Amino acid sequence: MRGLWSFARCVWGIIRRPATGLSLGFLTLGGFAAGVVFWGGFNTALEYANTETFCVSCHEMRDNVYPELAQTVHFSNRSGVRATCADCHVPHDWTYKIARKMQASKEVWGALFGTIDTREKFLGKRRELAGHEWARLKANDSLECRNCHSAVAMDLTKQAPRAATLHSRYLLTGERTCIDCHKGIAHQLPDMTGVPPGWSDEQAVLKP
Amino acid sequence: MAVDAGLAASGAAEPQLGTGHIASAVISTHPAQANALAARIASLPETEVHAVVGGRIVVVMEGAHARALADRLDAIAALPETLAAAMVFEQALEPMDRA
Amino acid sequence: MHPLLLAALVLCVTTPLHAQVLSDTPRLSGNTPPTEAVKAVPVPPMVTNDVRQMRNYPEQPPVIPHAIEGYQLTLNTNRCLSCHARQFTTGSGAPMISVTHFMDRDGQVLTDVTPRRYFCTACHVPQADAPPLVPNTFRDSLSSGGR
Amino acid sequence: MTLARRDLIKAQAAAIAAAAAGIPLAAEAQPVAGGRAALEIKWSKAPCRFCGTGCGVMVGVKDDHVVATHGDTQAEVNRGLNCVKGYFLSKIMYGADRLTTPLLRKRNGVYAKDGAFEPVSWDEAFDVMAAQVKRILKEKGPTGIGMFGSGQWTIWEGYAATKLMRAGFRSNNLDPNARHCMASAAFAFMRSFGMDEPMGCYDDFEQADAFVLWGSNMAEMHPILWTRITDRRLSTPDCKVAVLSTFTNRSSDLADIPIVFKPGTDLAILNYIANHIITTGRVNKDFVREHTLFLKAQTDIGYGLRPDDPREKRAAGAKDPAATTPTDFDSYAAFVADYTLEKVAALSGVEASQLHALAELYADPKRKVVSLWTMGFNQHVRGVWANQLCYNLHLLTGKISEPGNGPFSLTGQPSACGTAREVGTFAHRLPADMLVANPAHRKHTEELWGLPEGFLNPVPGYHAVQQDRMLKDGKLNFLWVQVNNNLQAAPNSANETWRGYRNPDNFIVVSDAYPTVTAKAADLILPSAMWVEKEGAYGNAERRTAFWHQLVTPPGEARSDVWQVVEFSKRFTTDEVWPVETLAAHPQYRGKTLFQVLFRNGSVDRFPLTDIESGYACDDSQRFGFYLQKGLFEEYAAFGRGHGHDLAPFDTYHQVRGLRWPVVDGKETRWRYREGLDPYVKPGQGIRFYGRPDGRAVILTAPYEPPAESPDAEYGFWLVTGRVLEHWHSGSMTMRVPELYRAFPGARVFMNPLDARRLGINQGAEVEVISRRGLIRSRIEIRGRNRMPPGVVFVPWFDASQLINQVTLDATDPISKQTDFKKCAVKIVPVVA
Repeated sequence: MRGLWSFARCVWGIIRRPATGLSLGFLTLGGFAAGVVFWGGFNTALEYANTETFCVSCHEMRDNVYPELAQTVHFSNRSGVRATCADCHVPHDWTYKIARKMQASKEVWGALFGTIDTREKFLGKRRELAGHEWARLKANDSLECRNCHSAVAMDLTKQAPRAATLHSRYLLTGERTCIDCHKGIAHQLPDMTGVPPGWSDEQAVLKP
Repeated sequence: MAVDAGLAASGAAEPQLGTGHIASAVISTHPAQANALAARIASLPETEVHAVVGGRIVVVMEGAHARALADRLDAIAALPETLAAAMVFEQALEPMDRA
Repeated sequence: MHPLLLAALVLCVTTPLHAQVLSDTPRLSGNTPPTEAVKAVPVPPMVTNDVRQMRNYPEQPPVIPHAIEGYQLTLNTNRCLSCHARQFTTGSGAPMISVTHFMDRDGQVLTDVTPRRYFCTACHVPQADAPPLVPNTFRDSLSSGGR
Repeated sequence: MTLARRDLIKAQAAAIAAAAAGIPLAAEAQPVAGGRAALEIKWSKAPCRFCGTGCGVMVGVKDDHVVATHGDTQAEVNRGLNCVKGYFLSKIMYGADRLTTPLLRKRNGVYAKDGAFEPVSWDEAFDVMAAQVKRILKEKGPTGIGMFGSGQWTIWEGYAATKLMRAGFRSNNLDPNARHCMASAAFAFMRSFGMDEPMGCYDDFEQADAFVLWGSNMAEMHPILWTRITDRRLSTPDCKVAVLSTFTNRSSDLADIPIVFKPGTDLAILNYIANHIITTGRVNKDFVREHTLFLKAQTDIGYGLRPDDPREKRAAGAKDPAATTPTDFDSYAAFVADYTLEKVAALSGVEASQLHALAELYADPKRKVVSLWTMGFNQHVRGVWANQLCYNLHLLTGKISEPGNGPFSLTGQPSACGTAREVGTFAHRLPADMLVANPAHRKHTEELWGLPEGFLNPVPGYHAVQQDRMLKDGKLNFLWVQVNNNLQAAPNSANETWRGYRNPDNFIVVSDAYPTVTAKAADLILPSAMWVEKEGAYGNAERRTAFWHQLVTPPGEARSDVWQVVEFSKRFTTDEVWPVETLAAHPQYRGKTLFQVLFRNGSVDRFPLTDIESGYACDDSQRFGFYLQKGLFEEYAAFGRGHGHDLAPFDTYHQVRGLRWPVVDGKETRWRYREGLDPYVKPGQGIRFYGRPDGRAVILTAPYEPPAESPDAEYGFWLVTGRVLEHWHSGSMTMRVPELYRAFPGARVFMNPLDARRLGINQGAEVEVISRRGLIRSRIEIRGRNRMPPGVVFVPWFDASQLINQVTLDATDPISKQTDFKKCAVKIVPVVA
């Protein structure tokens, strides 16, 4: 540990010292080249961080939420179109994506420092964690759902009468958004006391 | 008082062809107002009073669909004498039963 | 030939004479010989047409005419009640739970569904879109007699 | 149809609303399918035909046909509720393929093993059957014939059968299918308490603060008891539910502590909890000192496989698996000290915090805890140990024999307790917990049965799995199977059961209501009356004996099992089947039929037909000319009265919704072994486990030992078999009820979705489930009610087109001889279409 620290100090020392023997051109071009390498690496890393493999590489995800997803229609279904972790939990738009990534680092923090490192602790935090996701999806009008499920493209004749009625009443009118009704479609739900269904007159008050 | 006694007291019209649901409900009211309320309920279309005991009234309703029955129950619940109205049993008829 | 093998072979080729045993419904009474593996028929789709089915008598629990796959019914949440509970039926359009479900073990009427009825699927089940394996000659009280 | 039908539906609707509002109705019995129609329906009580819960139902009959059933509001067990099977009971008797006449395999007009089934008269059926029995008795003696009965037999059916086999033919080769179901629990109760069946009762469910389910999925298998636990959990602050299973199931959905453990490691978890109780100083020392003793089990006891199996040859303790040696508390404490939290967490695959939370439920002296189990414990190669290790926890803490505290073994069949255990239809047992091998018990039985002294066969007979092995080996040549579907239920059935039944040396008779796979494998099929087509009695899991009347006429020539047994006894005389020396010493038995000796004996035939409650038929008694059921019951009840098994008078049971024995001075007993609650505990004794002479219960020292077969590189999955809510056992009744069939149309292989993905198997794909013994084809289910951990698959056994027991292993608990249906190794291979 101490060795690592002295190494870091040494590197920092080199970086912070102004260049003395290098041309401006080298610095500019070199900086550009380094930028390309870093940017590419960043994006590649970012894309890797969006894969299922990455998500389940930590046991909190592998043991808790991933097995639950595996038993739902978002994992296997009639046509084989499937959603994986990032499809629902990572915004496709770049700015939002970066913002979400920064949020996600909180979960990594949680993993590293043991806030949810056992099943028991995870279940204890589940209402709070789910609440964050509901609030986010509510705020962006269920954007990640709508990346695949477009309201205007729904064929009501292909839906069960009950679903068609409810979609006409609440979704197509814009009165409600997907997440209002479709909670817990890919994971087990936390204690839902006080969380009314989307078709209820009272709307859930969710802390963002 | 037995249930049967109410059958004759029905104020309902003969059931029409095409109606598809039968439901029963229990209405609560003050015992003193029970008979008056029962008479008002019995005057509703496709609605029969089957029994009045104390402050409780057993009502049987018919209708084309479940929503019509729910609406009628809401109407009964909105009557001033009604304290509470609760649906107890509801059954959709087979097409053959509708004949 | 081994007598056992012979017996099995004969069993394969002879057709039982009696109609009762003849009406061979392997799904129900098995193959002959039962040691033979047969193709597993595909799991039939469930009925999801939302059409309520006639009951044979009033206390028969209504079957579920819609999909319940993935519906969570746990200590945390009850997906059935989120549509069928009294306070949600206006929004969901689902049939309301009857007040018989409000009565507790001691016959007291509660303001909401009694905890002992919490697990709806103990009595209410969805239905596959499949014909019965054999006809059932049950008659309900309304069709019994005078026929 | 007509308006009349609409009116009747309206009358029903009104009646049910009136009932909900508590408005009294004029109609008799219970106000359900009421109004004018109710007056035409005759309502009578009966226990449910399915599981061991013993719910009460009201049965509505019109024109000799059951037209409706519903939960009996007066029945203490269920108070008006039924599960989905119970609500559809009305249809179980009306499958269109009911058997209505005896069917015999014939060729050219005579019986032939390889013939085809032809309808015959009862006379011809019994003639052929009797001739076979007489031939085999002559050739092989009493061990050549056997009977396989059931925990679904009514009490008198089991009693008549045990009398015919033991006292008529001197054969102890009588065993019930309850051997597959709760033999381990029965043995464990006898070993720990000297007396069978739970000390507590269902009233515990309203009193406990914690429920621990050990390998029991009550949400599906005992749904009505689950409603009572759900009620308690949801309406009581701080009530906790722990569910232990090898996969996540519907019961886990209510669990505060849902535990999924590696198959077989429950033994280690039980010892860890004992260790936890001891190391945290929560042993109830007074209780342990006054009321318990310590015994150490024989270890390395094998797996009840055929003796030539290498696993049996290796097992050092297999010769005397039931042996125990005395030990003491300190040695016991030292023994369980090995089962540390870390070690057991690693072995069982359960998170340590969960194990600790579970252990605290038992250890916390303020918490009342009920342990519940069924097949997870009982169908276990160490099933007796598992049961006893669970008693250990209750005995160490003194949490036993009082309201809200106790170990409770559930049963799967409606009369597993009443008929299999209490009547004593096991190969080693006699009525009222007595044993075949005990000379005093035989002597007592001989006296009550009016038999010559020393007449009864002292050697226990073949148990269920042994019967099939002996049939295959040609040592057992006649088997009469009643009220069960053993070819579907028995383990390793393609290699053992099927070959035994079709062995040309053997004659197999199957009595059933429907053409099951077992019936079709028989040589003679006898059509049986079922449930309310006969008068009956069942005993449920909480010692409750419940009666019902015959309510409708059985179809065609179908007859009850008790009629079949008693009528068959007329075909034999003592001179034909009893030893010459017995008859020489006791000439008064000469020339009599077995019917005369066993049933027309001045005891069974002492009640006249006029004793039958008016308004009810009893076809069986009418045929014999005396009240057969009452006579059999009263003779049987004499075994238990005054011995802690007291039953009420026959007629009482027709009036009440069951009573829990011992019934002393007209009062039932809810909790046994405790003063003030149990009339057999004398004032001042406090607690006394009077089943054992020293009045003490046993705390058993027994280790974790691995299962008989575990997954390996080739057979990579654990196979667990079991049931689903909608189908009961082999599905012969429930698969014929359209609503129940459609609710779960066919078995499938529940599998972990990631396992399926890894093997490239799609949801719904056809697969072969293959073991070293056989294979079936089925379909993959990665969703739904059973959520499997990696490496474990579950297949229900109700589907006759997918006989999963061709795949299972015939390993048994060496003590109880109950099969382990929960642990064997299989591979799953996709079928290429």
